[in-house]
Amino acid sequence: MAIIVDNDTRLVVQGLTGSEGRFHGLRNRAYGTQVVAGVTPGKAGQDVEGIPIYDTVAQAVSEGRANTSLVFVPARFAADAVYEAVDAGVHTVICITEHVPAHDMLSLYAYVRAKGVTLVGPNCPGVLSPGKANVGIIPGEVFRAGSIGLVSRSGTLTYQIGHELAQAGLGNSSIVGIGGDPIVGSSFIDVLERFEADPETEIAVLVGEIGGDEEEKAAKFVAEHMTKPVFAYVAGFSAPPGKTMGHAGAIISGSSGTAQAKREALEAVGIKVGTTPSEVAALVAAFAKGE
Amino acid sequence: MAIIVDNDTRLVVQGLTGSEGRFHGLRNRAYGTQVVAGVTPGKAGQDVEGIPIYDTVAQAVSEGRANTSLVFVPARFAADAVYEAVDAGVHTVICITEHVPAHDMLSLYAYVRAKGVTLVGPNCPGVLSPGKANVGIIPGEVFRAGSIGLVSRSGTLTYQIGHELAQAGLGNSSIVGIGGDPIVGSSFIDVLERFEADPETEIAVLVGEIGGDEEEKAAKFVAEHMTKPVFAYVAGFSAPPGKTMGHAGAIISGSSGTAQAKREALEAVGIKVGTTPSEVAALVAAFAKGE
Amino acid sequence: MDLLEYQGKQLFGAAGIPVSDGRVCTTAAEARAAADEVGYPVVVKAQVLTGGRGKAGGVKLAADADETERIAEGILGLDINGHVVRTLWVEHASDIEREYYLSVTFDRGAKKPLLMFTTEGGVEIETVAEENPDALVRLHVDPLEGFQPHHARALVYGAGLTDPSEQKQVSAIVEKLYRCFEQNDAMLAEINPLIVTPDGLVKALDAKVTIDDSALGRHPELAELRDEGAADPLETLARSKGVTYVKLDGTVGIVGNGAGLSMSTVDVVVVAGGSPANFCDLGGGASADSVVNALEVITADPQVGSILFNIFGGITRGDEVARGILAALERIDITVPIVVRLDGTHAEEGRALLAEAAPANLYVEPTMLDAARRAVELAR
Amino acid sequence: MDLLEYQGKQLFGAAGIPVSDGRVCTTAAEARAAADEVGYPVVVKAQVLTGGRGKAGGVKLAADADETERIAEGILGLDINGHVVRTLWVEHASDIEREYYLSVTFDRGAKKPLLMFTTEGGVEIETVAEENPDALVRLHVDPLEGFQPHHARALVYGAGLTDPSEQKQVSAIVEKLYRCFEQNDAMLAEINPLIVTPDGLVKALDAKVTIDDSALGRHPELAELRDEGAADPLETLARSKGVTYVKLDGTVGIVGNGAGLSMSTVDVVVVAGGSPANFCDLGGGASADSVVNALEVITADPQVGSILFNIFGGITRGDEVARGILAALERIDITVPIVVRLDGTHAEEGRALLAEAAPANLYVEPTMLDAARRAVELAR
Repeated sequence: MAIIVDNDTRLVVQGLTGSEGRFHGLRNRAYGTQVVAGVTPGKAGQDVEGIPIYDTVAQAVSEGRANTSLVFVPARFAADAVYEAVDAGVHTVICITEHVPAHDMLSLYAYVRAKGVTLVGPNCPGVLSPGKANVGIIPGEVFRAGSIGLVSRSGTLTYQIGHELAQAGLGNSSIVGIGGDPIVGSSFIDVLERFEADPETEIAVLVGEIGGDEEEKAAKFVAEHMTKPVFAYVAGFSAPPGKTMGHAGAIISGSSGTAQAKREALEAVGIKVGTTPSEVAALVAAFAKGE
Repeated sequence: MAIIVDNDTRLVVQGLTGSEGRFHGLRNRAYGTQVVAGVTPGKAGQDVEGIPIYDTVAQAVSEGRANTSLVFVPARFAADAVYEAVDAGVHTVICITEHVPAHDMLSLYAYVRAKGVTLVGPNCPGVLSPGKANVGIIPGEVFRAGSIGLVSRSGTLTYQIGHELAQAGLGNSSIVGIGGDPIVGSSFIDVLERFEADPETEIAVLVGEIGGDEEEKAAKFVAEHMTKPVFAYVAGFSAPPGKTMGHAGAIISGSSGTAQAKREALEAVGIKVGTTPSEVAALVAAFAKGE
Repeated sequence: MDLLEYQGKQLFGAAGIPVSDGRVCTTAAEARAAADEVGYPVVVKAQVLTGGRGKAGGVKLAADADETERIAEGILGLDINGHVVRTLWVEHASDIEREYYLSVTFDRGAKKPLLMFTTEGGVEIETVAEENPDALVRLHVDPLEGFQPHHARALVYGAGLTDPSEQKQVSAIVEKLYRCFEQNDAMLAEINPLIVTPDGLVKALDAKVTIDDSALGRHPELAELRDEGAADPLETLARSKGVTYVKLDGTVGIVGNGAGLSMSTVDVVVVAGGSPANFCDLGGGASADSVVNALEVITADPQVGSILFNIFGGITRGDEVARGILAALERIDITVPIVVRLDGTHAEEGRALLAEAAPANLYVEPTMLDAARRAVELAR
Repeated sequence: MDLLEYQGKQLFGAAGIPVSDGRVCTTAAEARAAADEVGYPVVVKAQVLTGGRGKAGGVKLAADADETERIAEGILGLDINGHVVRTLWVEHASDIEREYYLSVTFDRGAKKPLLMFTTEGGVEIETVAEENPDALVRLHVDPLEGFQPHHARALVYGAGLTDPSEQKQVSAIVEKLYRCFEQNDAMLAEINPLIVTPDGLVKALDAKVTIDDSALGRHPELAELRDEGAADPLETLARSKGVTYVKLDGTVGIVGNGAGLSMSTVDVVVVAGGSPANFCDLGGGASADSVVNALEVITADPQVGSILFNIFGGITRGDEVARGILAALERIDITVPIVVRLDGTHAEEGRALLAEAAPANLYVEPTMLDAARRAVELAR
């Protein structure tokens, strides 16, 4: 099974003819993902190393039978691209683009939810189900297939932890980078709910960071709805209060939102929290190998 | 049972302190409807013959346990009033107000549907379930309780037909005036679907008029989904083509939308169509009394 | 409310949609002056709210000033499907390389705006829809989403437009037309034809815009245009009195409350062997004054031989209607007989008022059909 | 991006929200002239992006010109929580009858804008929320619905505002504040306090507005305000180079890719016994040039004793980072040692490039923790 992307994923890449879209789209195909189409308005009839380009996502769906879209278009076109994908009938949209205005996301999120479509991102690294499909910019080679579900607000931190798990001989069912923007299509809870339901996932690892209260909410969800063991890591223990660190997802709001507050909320419901990426990997490895 | 309004209806009237709101709100209560609250911003604490007034629908819901709203506010405030009622958590909104701009209804309709709320109107006479509840401006005294479901785009025409049925000794389960505006909250099909499911309704009567293609769609729905017998009347056989007759619901668009075309579409699926209100009442009476 | 071509083009121009330079004229001399300003050749177009202007001789090319004046004279006063031409639009004539069709309409069934575009222009859009449905791209805009640039792309690429400059121009026009539709509370905004000139410029050669009557309150500048397009003096009178009135050709004047019942009354008069003189809807919650107004309008039609009131009270109260009829009989000199049928809210009170006053030429009947028969009989 | 009070008030004023007449000043003489213009008494307010201005002596009343000048001199140059006052706002002082609180914020959890209003103003809003939660009306606006007048009514009536004139004024301000929030892509628009004067006028006495950095592209006029509020010269340099940089107090310069990994690197340096000199995030898809820029900014800090690169490639490619480091070593005189840890996309190529060039003061480590330990050691 795995979650969100798998062997049934038929991917259209919006912005496949751009440099990033091409680089990562082809890497996704090289990984084994079925990349069935690209969309660039005005370039229908062309191809990118054999992947046909269409003018619209609707054509990619009707002619290429795409069911999932990967969005690589520039920020000012990103909301339009997601709307287009949703209206074209894909069931999943993964949006890598960063700097999508938060107010655009307000309306878009509400619309996507009303339509029952799964959105991951924006400003996220994508979703990788090792051995099945890689959709986005996650470096597939650092992850092994296995039974650990990984969900993270931070892209590179996810690779770091996946890498440490792989070095400990462990693998992942799916790795989901939800993105760190103020509004993202899938929250920790949305993804944890899927891990709980996924027969291939046995353990979940949550990778959070300072700012907001998503980790606190996830802790509550885990306590109330999850039977599978959950581990966590939170970045930003040494962040000075009140400083913005890189993106809106990392604004500390008052006393809440600190790494320490998140750690406490997670530990309060029995989730073990590592102090460094290595430590959380070690905790998971110890558990997976029977303590 | 009956549909949309019944003994469980707990009504809040938005605009109860206005002259129309007061007149019809009190008539609805006199009919036996549970009118639990009125809403007029700035008039909380007052009452209309014992019906408490609140500033907001939310208060009417929390304090008066209202579950249905009747909207009598002027056109330029009507969309806001419906949004307020929906957000306050009522399950049904019946909007009598006419001249609500069609573009306001576009957004409002989509929102109301997304929230799963039943909207009847705008520009409609309301819903009457004889012997149970009367919500709106339908003169309750002309209808008897019985097993005929009546749905109509036209208010006064509905009374006419209900009156003729009553004179023939027949009664109604519910009478629903859906309104004649370009966009209304409940269509013929929405109401016919409820009549089909309502154990108290044995026969349905559809009262249409020229313009649009709602009657044609209803004919298709009846053919495909209804087991109960349906009769119909269509107004406007003598209307000259291309003339607007009173409201936007009655614009003839091209060759389709004429009363004749509608009659043919209805008869094509076996629905008997009366030429005058009296004739349709006579057809129904003959059928109800065993031909 | 339907707008005349030039009114629609003014909205288009304000929305940034390319239109030709033109002037509104009401005399041949004005047309000549206008043509001098916009430059020859010009096209002189009758401004009437009906189709088939071209076939009726209402649209003509003129190469110079004299020809413009002569043509304008010929078109002014022309009767096109019952609409007398009083206004002309004179614009610089465009060279046409290709003709497209673009519109946004209010799809009542889907409850969403509908965009339609085809490169198969220059013919009736219904013909394209029937004979070559794939060439007509139809696309709804979800109100929860609003217009997005991808909607324009779907039209442009879906219709097979290949020239990049045209793709860009048409996409921009689609978005502007949609905004124009939205901001003006239009029920229809149609460009037929949308042309491409030999220089590759895309522009609107005609404009058909219908505004939602219910929204005119928030568009006072559009509401002012209303009477310019009105054809019948009686209908203009009716509008000034706030009465919904449509002139027909018969002898039985009809007043109903609600469009459905009023229409049904027209039908029943025909069934009873009569011919309706008009359709008149008091609407909901009519006051005595609006009844007086309606009677003023109806009695202004010399063809009317009798008047039939068919009232089934709901929000309208029977006593109010009765008071209105009695007030009108006092204030206006009404010679034709009035037949009244009252039911519903406060009908008994109304009937009592009428019975008490008992004017000579007033007949009260118990049913719609009886009342129609009586009115038909009295109209003879 | 946080706006200074006066910038927020300018947005409020443009949105039609009543604010006092005031002037921006940077010298005591300007303050004196401004006070003469707006009329006495005036209030002189330090313009800094930090709370607690009042307690720190950054907000003072002045009754005449001399007092204004003296107070302005005292406030200019004041250090308030590390922010040096360079700008003042001088406005006509308002008489205050009552203090309310009104805001619109971006509720990330609910994914909806959140309106908050209370008549219990003049204290910390957190205190009201804790001690008297019923007095603080909280209301989300559904993005599919948009702002509607009933939202304002819910706040006004919910908070128990009884005076009809105040109800009307506050309702209008709620709608205007929401439009201001929406149109300026704000993450927060707060009026604390919203005051009522003895004459019954409602106005905004302070303004706290945060703009979404991702939306600055469509608000060039707001983007221009950014540097006016910047405190640290290094951060200003960083911004001009397009580098996300936060100055800290330690000795180990840190460069990561992605906010999470960069933050984690800061944490790990602390765990390894060191003290981070900064947080620097290359973001996604960094080019060699942006690596050079980052190194320019970091080496401009004299406290830096070593630099730690912690890169896990995704959209960022390891070879690009390696090229950037090598280019920087050629172009800039870097005396401190650089420790590099590269993994992920094109990491091997990157490591190969570094190994080939083999600069003297560059150390490549296999893991994050090893690299942090080495950098901490070298910084001593």
